[in-house]
Amino acid sequence: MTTHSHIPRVRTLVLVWLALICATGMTTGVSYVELGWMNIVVALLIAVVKASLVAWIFMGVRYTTSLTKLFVVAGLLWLGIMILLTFSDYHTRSWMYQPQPWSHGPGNGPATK
Amino acid sequence: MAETVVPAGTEPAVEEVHLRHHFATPAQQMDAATLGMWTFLITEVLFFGGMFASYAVYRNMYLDAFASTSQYMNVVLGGTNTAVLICSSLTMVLAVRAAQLSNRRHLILFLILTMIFGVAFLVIKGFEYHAKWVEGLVPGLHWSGYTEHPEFAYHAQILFFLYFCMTGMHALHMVVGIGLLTFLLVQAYRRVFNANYFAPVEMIGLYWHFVDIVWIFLFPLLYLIGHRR
Amino acid sequence: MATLAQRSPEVEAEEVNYLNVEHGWKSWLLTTDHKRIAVLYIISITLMFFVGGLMAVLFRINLLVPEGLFSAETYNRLFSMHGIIMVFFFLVPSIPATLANFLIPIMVGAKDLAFPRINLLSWYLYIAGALLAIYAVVRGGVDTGWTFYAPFSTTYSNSYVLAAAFGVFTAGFSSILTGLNFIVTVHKMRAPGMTWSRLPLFVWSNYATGLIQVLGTPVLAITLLLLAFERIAHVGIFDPNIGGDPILFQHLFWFYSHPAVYIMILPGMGVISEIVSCFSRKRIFGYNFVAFSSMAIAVLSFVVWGHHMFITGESMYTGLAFSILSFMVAVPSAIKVFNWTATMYKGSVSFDTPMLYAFGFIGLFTIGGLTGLHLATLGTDIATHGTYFVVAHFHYVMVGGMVMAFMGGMHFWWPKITGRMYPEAWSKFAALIVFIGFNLTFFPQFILGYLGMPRRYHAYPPEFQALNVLSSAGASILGIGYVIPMVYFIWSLKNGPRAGKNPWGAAGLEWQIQSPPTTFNFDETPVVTEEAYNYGPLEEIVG
Amino acid sequence: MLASMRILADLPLFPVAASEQAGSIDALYWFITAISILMTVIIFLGLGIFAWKYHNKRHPHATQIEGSTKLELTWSILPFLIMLIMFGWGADLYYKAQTPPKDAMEIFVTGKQWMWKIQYPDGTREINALHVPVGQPVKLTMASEDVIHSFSIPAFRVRHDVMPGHYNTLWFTATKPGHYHLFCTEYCGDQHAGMIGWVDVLEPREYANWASGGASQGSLAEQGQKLFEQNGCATCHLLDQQGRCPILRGLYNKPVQLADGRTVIADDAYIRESILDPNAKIVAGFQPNVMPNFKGQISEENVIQLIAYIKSLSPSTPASQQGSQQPPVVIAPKAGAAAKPGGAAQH
Ligand code: HEA
Ligand code: HEA
Ligand code: HEC
Ligand code: CUA
Ligand SMILES: [Cu+2]
Repeated sequence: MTTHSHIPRVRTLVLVWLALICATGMTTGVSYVELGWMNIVVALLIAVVKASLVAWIFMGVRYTTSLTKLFVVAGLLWLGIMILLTFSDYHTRSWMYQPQPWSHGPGNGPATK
Repeated sequence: MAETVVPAGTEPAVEEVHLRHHFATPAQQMDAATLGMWTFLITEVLFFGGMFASYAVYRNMYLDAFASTSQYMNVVLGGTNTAVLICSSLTMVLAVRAAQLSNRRHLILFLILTMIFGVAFLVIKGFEYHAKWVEGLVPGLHWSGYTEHPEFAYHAQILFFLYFCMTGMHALHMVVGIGLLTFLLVQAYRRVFNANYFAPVEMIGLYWHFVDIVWIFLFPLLYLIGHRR
Repeated sequence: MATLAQRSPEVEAEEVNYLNVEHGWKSWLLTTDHKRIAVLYIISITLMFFVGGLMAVLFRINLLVPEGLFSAETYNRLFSMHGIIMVFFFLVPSIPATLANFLIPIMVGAKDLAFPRINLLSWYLYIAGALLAIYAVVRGGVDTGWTFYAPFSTTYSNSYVLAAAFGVFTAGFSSILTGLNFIVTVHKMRAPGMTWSRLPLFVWSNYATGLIQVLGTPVLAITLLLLAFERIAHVGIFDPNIGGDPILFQHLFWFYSHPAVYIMILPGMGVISEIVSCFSRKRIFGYNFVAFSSMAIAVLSFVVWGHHMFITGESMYTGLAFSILSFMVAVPSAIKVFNWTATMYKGSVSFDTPMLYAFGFIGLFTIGGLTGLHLATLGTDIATHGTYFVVAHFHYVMVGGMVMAFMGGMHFWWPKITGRMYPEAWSKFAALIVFIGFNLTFFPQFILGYLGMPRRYHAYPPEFQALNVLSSAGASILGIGYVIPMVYFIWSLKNGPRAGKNPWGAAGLEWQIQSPPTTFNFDETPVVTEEAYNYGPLEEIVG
Repeated sequence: MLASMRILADLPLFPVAASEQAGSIDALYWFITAISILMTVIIFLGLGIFAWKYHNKRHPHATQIEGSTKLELTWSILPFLIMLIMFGWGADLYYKAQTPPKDAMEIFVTGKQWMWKIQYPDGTREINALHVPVGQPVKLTMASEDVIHSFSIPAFRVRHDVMPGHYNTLWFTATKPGHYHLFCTEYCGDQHAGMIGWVDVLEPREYANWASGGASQGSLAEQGQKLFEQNGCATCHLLDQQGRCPILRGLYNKPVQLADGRTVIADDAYIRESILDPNAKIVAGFQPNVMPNFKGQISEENVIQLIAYIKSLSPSTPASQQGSQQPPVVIAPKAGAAAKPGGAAQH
């Protein structure tokens, strides 16, 4: 185990802070542009970048052991599992009821045509 | 990049005071604390995760109703609050740095600044909540029926509830955080922290940044997406 | 055991240990010694077990006659509180908070858990949660089942749902803190030389349990919180009348509660690994696979929760995914069962009481697990969901599995915890009674279940009576089987023969220190130089 | 002693199988059970033999064995392959359980604390009793007025939860005339155990007799028509000349263009939602908030009647192209019986 703690430079911290503020402005600005479903993607992407910056530099993930990194990733992975599998239910529920082009089986609901 | 590295354990006299009996070395104690804190933050991720999952489900189920709710969100206040929190994160990390460098004056200064930002966030949040209350947008307590978009009266209620639940939980974490900062402040005043012992500052710093990260996601999800329509 | 003769009671009687080092209630209630906290936990969860068991006895009495002896209301509250107390206040903390709390620091060669004060806090949270639950019982109970399904729990039930839910909520944090402590302890507190591949399997399985506790329990917390908001303010989040989705509640609930069933079995599996290896005097067969399977269970347990919802209206495609994933999580369990069996091969087997319980565990867990496959199979779950088949399944794994392991572990480490031996003949007798009583209680329920008898029924059609009477009879035998150990354990505290360091001649750090251990476990930090279960030099590598 | 022997002799150990589903589910059940017994026997034999042979009396000195990767792989892969069979077989049955045949006769079920209300297309209503003919696929469309219930007929091995706010379906083909239990198997409050009833499976002829007995209030569709007029639906949806409201003729089972750009099929669930929460999906070209919200005024049973009526406004399409829709609904009281001869002929 390492026995020292990393001390970041003030300049790095201020630069990160600036980047975060800019990103906040950017995400707000972009939200006024009509991008359709891309709006949410862009907003989330920016949020992920911002969050990563905070975690990586401010929280010092960058300077920690790989074990800590593993834990961080695991936490996010589990959140992903929860959201994805829950979503898989909601997203596919209608498949049975609304016949898909590729399915010729008898649906539970009405057939098309 | 040149990284300043201060090996802990150069001044044994100070360490022994803070080394709890069951640890072999201060490094072990510090490692344990760090890992413990990160593990705790993981539980927080999943705690908020339950709400994020519900949010995702309902947002997808009721897209239009959702869009209608974000028209009631105050982007200016929300954006300001985001900036305030980011500033508080900066001051927090500077506080940790001050502690690492045994700079007591800076430590106290930055802790106070962080707390000021934290309080500012809560005050702004309070104004927002107040506005929602006046407009009757508080489900269960003061819900005026969503008269401007009666077609979404039902579903908007769920989404406003999620808004209050998520931001409320977040605010609660901020309050706890400010309490912890107060504790740090007292300790810093009493000269507890120095280059050899600053674990509490660092741990509470992690917590503070985590709360900031939650907001970084709440802001676009609740305020930004769909607010123009 | 032969080693019993080696003890020298006169010397040990003088020894200072964690029990006699301090006296007075304050020295217990403010202790940060993991061993004392474990003892506090043993007392509290035993109490809760008897409360929950008493409720089971009462509603089994109700089920003696088809019309039921009590009112529907009473019955519903009894089984709900039975489930809530047994799951959240007994089985989830059972082995982790007691045996593992006591043993993990010793097994990894540490003086205490990483965060002793948090450990104490976790006990207080447990007590607070338990008091809330008891409060709910005293006020009249809760009638939602342990699953708290919305919208019944949020809108229609007029029982003390909030008190019970907050009780569970609080106990949940206690469980999180225990898990967090274990994780950090295993990572950071291992003695020099105690590599991951030398950890006892009990530590591995509790580490895996800790992961589940940490990753799953927060979701239960937020779910119960949402439930409480819905119940208090009717915000609609689970209310179908305004577009909320009750199935979402089930998703969130089972996201925790399926992994939770592995919180309720993994520590037991760890105990069995220790016992089987000790009483076969042999290193465990396939150490790596047994250790790894614990981790596999922990990870996979998070992706199968939807198998509780096959017929709720969950999407068919999701149902398919959850079904196949459920089979995948069964494989690591199979690995363990086979390895325990193979461990006895060419061993030198003896049948002390812990080993009897281990046998009980392997047999009953196998049956319980295999009937889990009936439920994980989509087609047959249609016929068995919501019936006594499910009740039988989970009692086989939880009572036949985990409670057996708990009893086995208690007998195995009782000499270490108290420094005294329990009476051998009585304990074997009790183990036998438990085994017979258990099967008589729950085997008929498989048959009842496939015949169609629904669970949570206070009254039932008369043709089911015979099997129900059998089951109730079994429950009373089982109850006696649990009371006997209570009596002789308490008796042995004063009157049991002194145990000495290592009554079983077992390998493992905990057997190298005095019984009961001193407050700091080790006089000096041990340096580990050998594998776990070193019962002799390696003589053979199969295959 | 003798008495207890008699009780044991009378012990039912296995449920009757009275539907086509029951046979196929039982087969799978026995398959899994056989594997389970086999595995249990292997484990128990292993434990027993090792315990005996290597008992410390006979075998005082243990041989230390490391393990065997080959064995480990065998006993993880082999069981998994066996489980894959269970999965595939089960998945097949599950799929079938969710896809009722198109010619199934339709019966409507409403769960309510604590009773089952059954409605037949011909307008007959029953409480806690279901009558079905032998050999005819029957599809149940189920709704709940309050909490989650679960409709279960053990003798048919069918079961499905009834979620409030949704339509849930299950289907079966009864094969054995008789009198069978009907249970609620999702805990729903105090009288959960009282939410039980009987299913009567009748020979087609008997069934026709039974069907012709009831239905004094007219067919489901006729009952729906009355409601349609009483609730003022007709003023908008049939008589309206200003184009404020969509005309419901020919709506059923047709795609509907929504204002938000999506297209949905006007099935039962859609029509139910249109009545109880009209603003949830707005038809393209129409205004929200014109149609009053009927939640709380129209019970689930009435909704079923209204749907039947709206269905009857659609010209019946050839059977091969219909989904769950079936002609009897449109016609008069004997409708239920009319469907039967065809069903019976299959057997
Ligand atoms: C300790 C607790 C515990 C454990 C370990 C398990 C283990 C398993 N459970 Fe169980 N389960 C519960 C506790 C538990 N369960 C509870 C409490 C409920 C009810 C909740 C409620 O509704 O109130 C429940 C309900 C439940 C359901 C939902 C039923 C329903 O409501 O419809 C399902 C469905 O898939 C299921 C499946 C399984 C499976 C596949 C396993 C597997 O992990 C089992 C794996 C083990 C084995 C398979 C045996 C050993 C293997 C061999 C000997 C190898 C040989 C095998 C072959 C060749 C096939 N369980
Ligand atoms: C986790 C652990 C756990 C444990 C250990 C048990 C233990 C037992 N359970 Fe439990 N049970 C559950 C978990 C557990 N159960 C759950 C989660 C449910 C589902 C609840 C729900 O549907 O929501 C359930 C439901 C359940 C049912 C189904 C109820 C229903 O659906 O209507 C039944 C029925 O027989 C039952 C029986 C028993 C019995 C006989 C025991 C026995 O093993 C108990 C033995 C213990 C004792 C007997 C106590 C000790 C002895 C005494 C106190 C002396 C007796 C004294 C006097 C009589 C004065 N349980
Ligand atoms: C005051 C007018 C009004 C009344 C009364 C009314 N509706 Fe409607 N209905 C509308 C309008 C306007 C729409 C189209 C907008 C929408 O989709 O909500 C509509 C849509 C519908 C639809 C969906 C039609 C489609 O083409 O998809 C159905 C089904 C329906 N109504 C059924 C009913 C029933 C049943 C009743 C009586 C219980 C009823 N309505 C009473 C005005 C009315
Ligand atoms: Cu309805 Cu149980
Ligand atoms: Cu499960």
